[in-house]
Amino acid sequence: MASQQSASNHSNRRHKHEGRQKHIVAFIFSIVLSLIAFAAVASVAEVNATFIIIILLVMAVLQVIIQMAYWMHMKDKGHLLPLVFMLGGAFVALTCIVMALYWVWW
Amino acid sequence: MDWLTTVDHKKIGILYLLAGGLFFGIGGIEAILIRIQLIKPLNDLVSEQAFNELITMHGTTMIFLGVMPIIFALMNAIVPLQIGARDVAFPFLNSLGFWTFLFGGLLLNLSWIVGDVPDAGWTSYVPLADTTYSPHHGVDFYTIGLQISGLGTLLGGINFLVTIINMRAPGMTYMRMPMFTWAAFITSALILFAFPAITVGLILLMFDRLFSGNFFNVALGGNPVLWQHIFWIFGHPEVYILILPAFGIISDVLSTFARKRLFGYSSMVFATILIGFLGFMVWAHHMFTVGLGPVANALFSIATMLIAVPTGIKIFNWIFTLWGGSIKFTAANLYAIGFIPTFVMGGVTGVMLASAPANFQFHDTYFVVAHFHYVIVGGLVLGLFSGLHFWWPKMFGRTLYEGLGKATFWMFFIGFQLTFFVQHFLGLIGMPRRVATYLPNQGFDTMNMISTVGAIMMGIGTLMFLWNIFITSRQPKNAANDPWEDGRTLEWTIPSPPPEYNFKQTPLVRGYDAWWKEKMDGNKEMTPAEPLGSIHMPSPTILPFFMSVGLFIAGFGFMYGRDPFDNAILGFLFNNYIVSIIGLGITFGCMFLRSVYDDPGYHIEVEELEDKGGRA
Amino acid sequence: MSAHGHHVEGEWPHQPENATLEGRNKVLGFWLFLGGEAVLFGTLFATFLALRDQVGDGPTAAELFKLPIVGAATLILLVSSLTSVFAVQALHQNKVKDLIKWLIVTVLLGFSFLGLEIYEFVEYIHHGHNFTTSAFSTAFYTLVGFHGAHVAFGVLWITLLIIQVKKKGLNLVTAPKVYVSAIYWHFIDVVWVFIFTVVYLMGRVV
Amino acid sequence: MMKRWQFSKRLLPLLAGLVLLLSACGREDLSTLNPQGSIAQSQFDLMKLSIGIMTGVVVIVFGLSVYVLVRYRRKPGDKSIPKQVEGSHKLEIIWTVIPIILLIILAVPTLKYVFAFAEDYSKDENAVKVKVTAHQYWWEFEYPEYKIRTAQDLVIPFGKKIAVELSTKDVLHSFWIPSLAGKMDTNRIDSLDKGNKNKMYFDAPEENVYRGKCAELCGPSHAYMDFKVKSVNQETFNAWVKEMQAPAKPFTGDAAVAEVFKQSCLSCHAVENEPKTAPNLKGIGSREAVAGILLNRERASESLDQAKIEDHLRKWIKETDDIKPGNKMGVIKLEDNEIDQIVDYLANYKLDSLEQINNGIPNVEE
Ligand code: HEA
Ligand code: HEA
Ligand SMILES: [Cu+2]
Repeated sequence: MASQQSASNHSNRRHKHEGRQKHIVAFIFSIVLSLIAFAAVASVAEVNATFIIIILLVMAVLQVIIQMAYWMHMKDKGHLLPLVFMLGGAFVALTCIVMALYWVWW
Repeated sequence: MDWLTTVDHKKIGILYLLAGGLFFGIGGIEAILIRIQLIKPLNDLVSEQAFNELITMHGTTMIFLGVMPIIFALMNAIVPLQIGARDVAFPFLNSLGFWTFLFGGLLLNLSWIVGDVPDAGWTSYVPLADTTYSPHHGVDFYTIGLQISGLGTLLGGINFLVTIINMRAPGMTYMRMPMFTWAAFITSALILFAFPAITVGLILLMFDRLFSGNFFNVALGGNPVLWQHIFWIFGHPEVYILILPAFGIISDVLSTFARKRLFGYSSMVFATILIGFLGFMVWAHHMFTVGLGPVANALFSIATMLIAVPTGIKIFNWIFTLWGGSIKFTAANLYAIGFIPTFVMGGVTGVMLASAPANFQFHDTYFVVAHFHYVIVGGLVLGLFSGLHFWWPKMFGRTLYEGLGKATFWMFFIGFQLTFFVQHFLGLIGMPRRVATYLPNQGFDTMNMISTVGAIMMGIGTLMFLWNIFITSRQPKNAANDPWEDGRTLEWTIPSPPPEYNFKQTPLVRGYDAWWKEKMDGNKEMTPAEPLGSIHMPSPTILPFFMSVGLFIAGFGFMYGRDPFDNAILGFLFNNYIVSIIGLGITFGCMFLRSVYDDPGYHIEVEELEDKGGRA
Repeated sequence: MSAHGHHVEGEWPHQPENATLEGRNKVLGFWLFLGGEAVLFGTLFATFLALRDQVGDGPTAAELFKLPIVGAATLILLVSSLTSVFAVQALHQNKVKDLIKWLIVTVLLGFSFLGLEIYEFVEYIHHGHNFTTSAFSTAFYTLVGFHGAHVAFGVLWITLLIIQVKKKGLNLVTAPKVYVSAIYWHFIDVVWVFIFTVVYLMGRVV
Repeated sequence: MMKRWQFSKRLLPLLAGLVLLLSACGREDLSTLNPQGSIAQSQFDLMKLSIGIMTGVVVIVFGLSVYVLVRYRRKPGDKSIPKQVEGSHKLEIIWTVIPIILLIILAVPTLKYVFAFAEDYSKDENAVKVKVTAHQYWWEFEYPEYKIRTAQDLVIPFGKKIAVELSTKDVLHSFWIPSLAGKMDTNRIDSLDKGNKNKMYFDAPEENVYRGKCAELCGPSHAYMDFKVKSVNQETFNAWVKEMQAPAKPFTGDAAVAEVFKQSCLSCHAVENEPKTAPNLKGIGSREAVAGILLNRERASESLDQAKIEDHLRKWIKETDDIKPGNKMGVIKLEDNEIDQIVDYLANYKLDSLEQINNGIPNVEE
């Protein structure tokens, strides 16, 4: 435990200095990704629906990854277990969704 | 009073055992009634409606309120000791988890007193569980009671995960953890991922029933199959939540009484993880006849069969743990040894069920009933009896009578085989499950009678166990630290029962089977990892108890929110959800208090430790 | 592993939330809880997806949803997530005033999100889209409402923390609480990303 | 190695004996172990294969356990410490690979039958189509090709594929004829005929009466939701269809009671082929049971017992809630003489086409 702690101290010190810009960049990314998604839907008349849905989902997943990595500090050291358990949750969630899409109506 | 406010994991373990035992008894009495009703064709001991209530409450009570709390009892009592911890990570949540479980369970069983009992099976399939076909409040007790008790289980799961991750003694690496601790770890992870799913399912059903939602209402686009999916996405992992701890117990007991290291430890760990993982991908094997189509049925058949492989690895590892060992037949070990062939029989019928085309014949027959009682009673319950005999001295300072324990084993075991072996054949020759009675001349009569006789023997076995507890409790508390003398893990290095702080000094772990290793190296005790110092302890608190009472009241209030009342005051209180608001107010008020007033805890000073040292 | 951690007395640790065993437990436990929450929302999403076309006689998603409101809500929640990151930075730097400032901003944004959501729901009810209208409507209100309830809980919780930090100051007991609430707040934001994508935007597409 | 082979060689006859034992089990019109139709036969074959494999597994585990327990028991006073073995990769591989092989042996026919049973005969010209609708607590059988509708007794021609479409009007039920075919759930279909409609098919090899059951908990009377499958030869079947299509037999009692019958019974039941909320009564006098559960004969080798039919009808009308609690009929207030006349009419409403099978099939197993 202790060694893990001191290892993260270093990255943290740097963290302090670059801190704010990094988060603002993440924020701008989020806004842009959301904008793309909204715009894609606004253009729905012209393009094929499946294509748009794929765009929407890609934007959502990208945005979530960025937010998790930066805002929730997932990319920092010592977050292996949180990552494992979040992925576990995501896996089960995805299972449910596959169920809902393929095996509820026939 | 002490018991209401305790946050000590060992005492909470005992509370879990008491409550779980009580519910197991209730579930068992329901089982006996089911069996007596079925003793002969066209029996009318209970009405058809009452029969459905009995099976529903039997299944629900046994699974959620009977065996899971007993598992939690052992995990609470033993896991912190096995990893050399002073306490669990969240003593407060631990207590909260227990009380919410208990009040959820009480709410569910209150249904017997109110007279509106859940009657749609423990699986509560809609539309049968809708208000149209089950108009009384029975199913509301089910949805709300299980939500509350499920909350407790979820809290318990998180608590064990954090405890095992963060609280291990120095040197206790993951790959040195005893198998029971590993099992507790994986089981807790399964709880974490499975219980939210059933919580959502229960909420949907509750919304449909209490607030006229349409999730399962076909007329407005709802879909009953959705419920089945959600239930089983939880339900299948749930059965591994039940069995993995038993696997852990068996591993520890067998290696202790064979005086041999667990064979293939790392493959055991791997198999446990794999079973947990695969457990989430097989739920639809309960739904082969629902009509999901051949592709889904094929996929889920194969996925299900795969689980036989890691489970087989475990079985053979146990046998080879015994191989070359020096096997002592204590009562605990008898149960563990009885577990192996019996569980395998249940497991292989599971694999038979997994073959979808054959499942069309097996499904919803007594063959399934036989399957799951073989794995649950012949597996889990034997495992729990084994664990209880094994750790009883650690938990209570007294050893259960060996002779009586062995006699109990034989009574229960033979009764078990009589009850459930014949049920395989009943199912195959055409007896559906969940039937309140059956016509004569179908070839069912003799086997049903044998089955009932067996069930009564199991009941006698359970009574013998209770008797054993009773007479043992009148003996002096004189169990040694390591009463079996062959103990391998850390819990056997401290007094029985352990002092409130468990370890005077946190031990230094130098290998797998930490205590055995020290013994083999000729040491009389563990090397401490820290100097003797004052120990910080959390204070007892009544808040968890009241938070749970609050939930109980709130749940009760919601249930009757739309009922007409003769009494104007009652009507006012319930119909405006004032009762619920009061209940939630109590719960949130307590949460608020907890958040605002930090618990300073107290310290046990060195002098105190020294004179407590000798005493148990 | 003692309760007091290993930082030098008087110096503010770089990760105050992880400086004590209690803090580490709390943070880890909370992450695990969020793993469970992921399943909870996953199941709700699954339910919604299974029932989204079952509108019966009620309005369809495409008829109902107004993207400007959703866009505004999204913006609000994203900004609040950013302010909550700033709060955590203040926490790490032991700047109590900044911390409280950013937390207050976060809470206010949370309230406005809730206000917008209530306005939206009222609007829908006027269009004949009640909880009991169809399977779609029930699933919609349940999913979005659950998220809303999480926001409401978050808002209350953070408010309580503001009061606590004001009263007791920032220390190794309060720091993990604040940190954990920030993680919670981000999680709510992440869920919202999926809600606006899956419920609203995809609702407009098909 | 040699030894293991010896061991399995001794095992084989044991397995064979077991399978033999199984195949003699249960009533031939009810047991899955005594399959009659081709589907049930395939299912039984699969069951035999899996039981064989599983028995093998169980015997091996039992054998090893017993050996270990006998061989390595601790002698009293024995303080020796056995060798602490960590494990063995060779063994690990053996007990990973062998189960996988066994599972593959089981998986192959599983896959084959999964797809075979899912075949759709609903468009096949040679198949007889039946729409099965389950109700609390009775079965409705509609033959869309012939525009007829009956209840409780499913009449089919043997040797032909019966293509079934399943649904329910209320809660979930499951359609199961153990000796002919495995079960399939009846799901809810909404008013627009949309929903999870299931299809299955089966066939029967010869003239006989098979017992069918509901296999999904559906309320208090779930245990009583039995039905029968009467498989008859093609000519009988054709005659039966004709008879069902013909106008109903007029009420035989006096006019006043005829009116009562119309008001009290035909408000829910039908004697023609129209859909109603209660079982169709056409030809009820030649059914196997009253209400599906009060059997008019024990076995197809006997002939239908007229006294029983009358007795059961009377009992049903008078005590319906005791016989099937929760059923939708409820006790109808009728005078004794009205009941007598109604029972008389119904009990004697026979279908001539079914006379032969109703008089008992001589060669059916006792
Ligand atoms: C503790 C509980 C528990 C456990 C551990 C299991 C374990 C398994 N279960 Fe069971 N099951 C239940 C509890 C449990 N089950 C319950 C409660 C129900 C009914 C619910 C209800 O409807 O009310 C049920 C129902 C059920 C069904 C649905 C039946 C139906 O309704 O139609 C199926 C179908 O596939 C199934 C399969 C399995 C399988 C494949 C395993 C496997 O995990 C078993 C693996 C073990 C072995 C196989 C033995 C050891 C292995 C070897 C010795 C290696 C060699 C073996 C082979 C090559 C085969 N179970
Ligand atoms: C953990 C789970 C568990 C356990 C331990 C058991 C234990 C038993 N079960 Fe149960 N059972 C289920 C889970 C379990 N069951 C489930 C999930 C179902 C499906 C329900 C459904 O269809 O919805 C089911 C269904 C079920 C059926 C089928 C009902 C039907 O389909 O119609 C039957 C019938 O024989 C049965 C029998 C038994 C018996 C005889 C025991 C015995 O092992 C019980 C032995 C115990 C005792 C006999 C206790 C004796 C009590 C005392 C000595 C009094 C002590 C008093 C106090 C402490 C207060 N069970
Ligand atoms: Cu399962």
